[in-house]
Amino acid sequence: MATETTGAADKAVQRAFAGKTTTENGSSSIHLPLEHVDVGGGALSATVAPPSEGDAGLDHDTLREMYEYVALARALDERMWQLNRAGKAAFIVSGQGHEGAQVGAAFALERGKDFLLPYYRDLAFSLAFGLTAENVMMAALARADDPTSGGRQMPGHYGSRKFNIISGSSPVSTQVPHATGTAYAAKVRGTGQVSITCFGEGGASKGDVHEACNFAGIHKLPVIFFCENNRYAISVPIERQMAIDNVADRAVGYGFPGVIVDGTDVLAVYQVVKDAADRARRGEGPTLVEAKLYRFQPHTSDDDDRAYRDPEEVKAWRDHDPLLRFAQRLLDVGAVDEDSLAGIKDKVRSDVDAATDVAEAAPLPDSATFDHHVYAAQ
Amino acid sequence: MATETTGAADKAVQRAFAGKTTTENGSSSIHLPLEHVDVGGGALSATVAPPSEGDAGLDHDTLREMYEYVALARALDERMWQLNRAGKAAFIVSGQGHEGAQVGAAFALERGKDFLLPYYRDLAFSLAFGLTAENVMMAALARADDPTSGGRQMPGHYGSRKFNIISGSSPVSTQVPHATGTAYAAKVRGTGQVSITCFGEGGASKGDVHEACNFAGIHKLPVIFFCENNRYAISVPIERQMAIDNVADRAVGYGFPGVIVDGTDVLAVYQVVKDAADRARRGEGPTLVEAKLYRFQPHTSDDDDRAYRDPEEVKAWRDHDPLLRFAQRLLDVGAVDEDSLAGIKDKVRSDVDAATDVAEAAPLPDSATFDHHVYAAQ
Amino acid sequence: MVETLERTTDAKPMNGVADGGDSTNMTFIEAINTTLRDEMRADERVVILGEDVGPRGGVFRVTAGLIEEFGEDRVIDTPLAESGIIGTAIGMAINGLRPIAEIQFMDFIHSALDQILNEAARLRYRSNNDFSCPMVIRVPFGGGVHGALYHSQSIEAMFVHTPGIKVVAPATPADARGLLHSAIHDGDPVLFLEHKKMYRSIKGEVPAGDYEAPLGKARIVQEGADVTVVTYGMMVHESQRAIGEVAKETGASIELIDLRSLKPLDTETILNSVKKTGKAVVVTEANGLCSVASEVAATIGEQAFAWLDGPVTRVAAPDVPAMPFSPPLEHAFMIDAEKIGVALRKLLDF
Amino acid sequence: MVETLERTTDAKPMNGVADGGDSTNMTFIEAINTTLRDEMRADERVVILGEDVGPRGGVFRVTAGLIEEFGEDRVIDTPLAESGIIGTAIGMAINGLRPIAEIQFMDFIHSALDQILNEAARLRYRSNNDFSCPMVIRVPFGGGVHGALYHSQSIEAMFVHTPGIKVVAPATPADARGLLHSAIHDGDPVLFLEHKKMYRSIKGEVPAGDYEAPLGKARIVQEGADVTVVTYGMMVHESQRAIGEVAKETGASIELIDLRSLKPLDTETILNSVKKTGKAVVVTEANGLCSVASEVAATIGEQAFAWLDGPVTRVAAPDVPAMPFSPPLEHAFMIDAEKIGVALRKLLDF
Ligand SMILES: Cc1ncc(C[n+]2csc(CCOP(=O)(O)OP(=O)(O)O)c2C)c(N)n1
Ligand SMILES: Cc1ncc(C[n+]2csc(CCOP(=O)(O)OP(=O)(O)O)c2C)c(N)n1
Ligand SMILES: [Mg+2]
Ligand SMILES: [Mg+2]
Repeated sequence: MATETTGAADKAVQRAFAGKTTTENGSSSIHLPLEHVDVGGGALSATVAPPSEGDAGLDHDTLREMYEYVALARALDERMWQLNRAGKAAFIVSGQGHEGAQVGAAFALERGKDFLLPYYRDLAFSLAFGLTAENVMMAALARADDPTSGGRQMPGHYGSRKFNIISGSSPVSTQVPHATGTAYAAKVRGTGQVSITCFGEGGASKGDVHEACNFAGIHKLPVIFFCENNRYAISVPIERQMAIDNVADRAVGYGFPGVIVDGTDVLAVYQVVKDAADRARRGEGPTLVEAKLYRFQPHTSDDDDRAYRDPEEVKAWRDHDPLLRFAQRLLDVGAVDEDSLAGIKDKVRSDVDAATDVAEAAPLPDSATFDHHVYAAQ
Repeated sequence: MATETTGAADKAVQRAFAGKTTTENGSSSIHLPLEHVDVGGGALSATVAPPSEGDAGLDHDTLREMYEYVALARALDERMWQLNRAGKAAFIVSGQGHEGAQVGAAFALERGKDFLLPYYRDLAFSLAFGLTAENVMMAALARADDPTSGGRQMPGHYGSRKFNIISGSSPVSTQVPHATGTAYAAKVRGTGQVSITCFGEGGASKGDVHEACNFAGIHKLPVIFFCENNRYAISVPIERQMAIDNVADRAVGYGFPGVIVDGTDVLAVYQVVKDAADRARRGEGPTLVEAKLYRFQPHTSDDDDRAYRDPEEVKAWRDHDPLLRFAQRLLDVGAVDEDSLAGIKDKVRSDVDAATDVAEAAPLPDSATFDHHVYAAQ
Repeated sequence: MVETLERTTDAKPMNGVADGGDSTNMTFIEAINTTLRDEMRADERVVILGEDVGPRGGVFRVTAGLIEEFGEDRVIDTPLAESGIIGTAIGMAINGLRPIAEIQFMDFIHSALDQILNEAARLRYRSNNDFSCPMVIRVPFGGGVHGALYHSQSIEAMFVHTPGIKVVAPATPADARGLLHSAIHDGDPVLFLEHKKMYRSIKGEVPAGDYEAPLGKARIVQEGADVTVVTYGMMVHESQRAIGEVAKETGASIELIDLRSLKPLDTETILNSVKKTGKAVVVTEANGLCSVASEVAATIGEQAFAWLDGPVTRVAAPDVPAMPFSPPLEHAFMIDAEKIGVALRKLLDF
Repeated sequence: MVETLERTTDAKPMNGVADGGDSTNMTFIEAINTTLRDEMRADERVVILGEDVGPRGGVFRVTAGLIEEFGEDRVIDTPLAESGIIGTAIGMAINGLRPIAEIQFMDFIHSALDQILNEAARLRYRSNNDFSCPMVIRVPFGGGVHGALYHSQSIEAMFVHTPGIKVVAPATPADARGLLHSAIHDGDPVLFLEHKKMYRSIKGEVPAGDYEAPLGKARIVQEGADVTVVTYGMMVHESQRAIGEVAKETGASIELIDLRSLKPLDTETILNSVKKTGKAVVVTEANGLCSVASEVAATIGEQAFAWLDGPVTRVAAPDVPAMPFSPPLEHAFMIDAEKIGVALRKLLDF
């Protein structure tokens, strides 16, 4: 429920925006999900990716594996909320709604070789890159053996040298130039690695994104800038974040392509990121991919989203839940039937249960270690 | 003379760039001046302004006044170099080559009302906004009564509350968000003021420009972002600064127009900035204007440009000297004849002589004042 | 050689002046929220900008209700861009507004340091007093709330180090109101630090009406004869707890100074106290190296040497990158009454 | 309570070890240039990035000749974007390179502080040692060259304040070589400060071959019995001048310590000296509040209290926004031998 304000409505937010109803004074609006993808009414320099069709050339095993990651991320996320509400997890940041885009992107990359520089919503991405449910629960409960940070970081700040997931901080978008750097090293060292870095449409407003894209464009680096545009930065709606409709329309300013894709269409994202990774590996440089999607939950467990968005809007987007859409697609192409789908759900649930049990039983860090690893050991 | 390097030539710099000869390995190049304006071979989202014609609707008095500012800026600049070489001025930053664009832009604004947020090359702009030759010389020689900073800033850092020239710092592009702020205040206070802020194409790489443009676009603020693209940031050529040809092509990413103009064509710049100011005053928001021009001198008196650019290139651009082009235009439209032109030159020279004399005779600051004005006086 | 900054001190009576007699008991956050509202009512030049300050009322809800009363032009939900927020606020200040910028957490202020330290703080000086930059930067800071490395930082020393900006850190609701009032009315940029753990946990009487606490004046929380504790922010409350215990245990008479203003620093009050007690413990929850505690300790050592009966002792966070998330690690890092008590006992025994 | 950081100190002999016997007399800038070249020859992972570091060889010409020898892939002229430079360097370090980033002037490092202090410095800790960020950030700093407010700054205190980054400031060509070698070989980010006034004015013998000066070890420039001067960078040379004059005039025996490494700080060497002399003057040309001088003074006051025969005295720049351009104002601001001498005489008389 956007708050009514007495201030003069800013005309800037009143521009035509397909699929958005604008109230009389322009300050209250509802962002509706769209069939395919909403690119607004403005000038468009980015490409709009087509919806995916069928199995996108992937075999059924792979499709099922992808689905399992989407489902696992969702189930872990839901469990973390439960643990939070039960007072067992101090803080939760939720990726619900983003999982499809993340898994689609992850499967387009060479996991084990390529680099992921995630942001806090990239639970599904991190799982697809190698973290296990148990790893994630250990992090959520800040256990000593949490392999992502030893309980040092807030939940959602995943990292793993083993899986090439670069540990990120909380200040948004600081990871974006890091990806330019890992890509530069990959290029001059000839490793063939692609780097992908994720950020929100809010994070896209930071100067670091500009500086990183510019540098990467000049050197045609093998990097993919992956914007998960969920239309809000905490409470700030996209109309207050930028005067344009599509973050991807900025790519032209750095000399590389921007692509807009429906972020609730797993296989469409897969295809777009696959193309971008191929381009990168061919030495043709970066791509800015913008996945349009929605966050189903409040920003974090500390947030109350009713202050800034209409529950009707959330409801409308839930009808485009990537988890449900992807399940339907798998049924459509015959990769699963209702039984095997139920089987996957059971497996996921038991994975989450097991992970929760292990993490709950695991010890907290030893307080004496709090000052370890500030500098390299001598 | 670009240095030959043994490193692999970066393919990124080899893209087609009209008017630029590229050597075999792509790392050495010469930037030639172009008839009208060079916008490269890439995608173009900005508008290209047409060359000016005739008097552009300005009366002859105004044209002569404009010419006088261009000539005065040039003469002051040359004198400052002399003072520097004579050991009388410790440091000089030169605006030679930029004067035409600056004076064209200044005359498109309401001087005395609008805000100028300059950078260090904006000598001509600052003169047209109200600073006198004497003011400038007092600053160059860091005299006590230098009205721009009391001898505190390095030369080239002009400021004046009286003339609405906001004092800038040396870190590049920090002034750009300030212009967004003065424009925001003008908008909500209803003052009708336009803000113009200047920066180089190197400065355009800073995150602050991105953040400022984005903010200004959202609120449709009355601000003009004026990029003086002289193809070098100290020694770094434009191909190492960005993968695109035109800074103005970034405007689309902020929801407002970008316009490219020949910065050696005084009246073309005048017209473009006039249009931008009109737009701003009508409440239609910002414009990003990119003036293509060239710096004739080394970056500063501490620089030696032979390390990074071909004297042939400098020579070629000198044939497009805005001072000479504008003089010719005035002759063409009959605003001056050879005699009156010589008269202007004499007046300018005697202004500069007088200013130099006054400044040389003026006292240095009293050392006891060095700690004044850190905070407001109680 | 180190300037004491006394010349910037307002000549107002020491613990704040209220005009109008009433007072109300409220939380720290309520004191800030109501003061913002009152100042915006009183002066239409005052505008607020920051992330989520609008309909959300700020992530801590410090600005709750303001956009409803003052509208979108004066309560501005900005894009996610801290350097842009401060840079824009500077321009606003130059052109006649009185911006109050919110940086959501002090941990996110780094990308705005160029605009704060090189621009806002240096504008008056570089223009030889032609321009100035009256603005307030409100920043939640401090630890102990499971904020981990990036929602717990206290980096006020960087601002104190830099000429041209003032820094305040109230420890009570009354001082929050008084110092915020003074900050908004000051001619220079003021960094206004709000300890996030205090927002709802600290309550107190707040005078109504125009209430000022002058910038640059410390507050003597309690008088004592044997040792002086100098601190600010949340550590005032932890120190009070420590003092209570140590006093009960040892019978020592302990003076407590709440700096309130970190810059200008009230050297006079500090030195007068230490000249009386002969001993000082300086407490900060920030990393210790080159900290406000270092500055206060060095100043005492330099200017009250002859009066000292023991080493000026610092209690500060170690050289570790802010507290980790996990509670045992956070506890090990965080300065608290217990750690302060240890230092106090040791110094009393010297 | 303030960590001394001793555990990060390399166990190398104190004043640097050369392997191979020869030495050459060269300027400060030559020492840096040749060391960069030697390190790049020895390890192809070493890359240089920054503004104008390519064909221009840097605005001071510290990187002259390197792009010719090592090519564009290893000597990278970056866009004008300091946060991007450091952010990119961090990614390079993570993926196996050893970046040496140049920030053209310390006055322009502010916009990179988020990447340096929140990212590079905290990566090892936040990842529980899974990742690290071995990189060097080279920065010309300091005043006295008519650089005015924005080409003269010394803001090293901000880095010393922040955990996870090391800070060195050599005062001689030999130490420039030795410390640069150690910085490049260190496992963590190191801020390498080059006083720009010293580039061509300071000459000295520099050992050839692999020469290391360990991070974290101060250098005793000259021994003395009556008072200790602790300083770093250009102020080592100004202090030497002051000491010469004061010694001649008063007959005092003065010890001079060049910190070389500001973090880790060699507390042991400082304390041993002060315990011997009983008096200390701590000199920095940076603004004094929360400065390295404050830290050293506070540490001495805390850990050598019983040995002190006079107040630990700081000589530091006042709370003024770096030196103005005009020579009389610059002179009034800048710390020099004369100002150091005044403090020395006063303390000797105490
Ligand atoms: C530099 C910085 N400023 C502010 C914050 C606080 N913050 C955390 S997430 C967030 C919103 C991010 O929005 P967006 O980038 O769109 O990503 P989303 O959360 O919507 O996925 C904000 C303001 C931060 N973490 N870092
Ligand atoms: C933040 C920052 N980094 C570096 C510098 C040093 N510097 C001064 S001017 C300049 C080049 C600017 O180039 P450009 O923006 O194209 O303007 P031009 O000088 O060509 O007019 C550089 C690198 C600076 N002043 N500020
Ligand atoms: Mg978002
Ligand atoms: Mg340029």
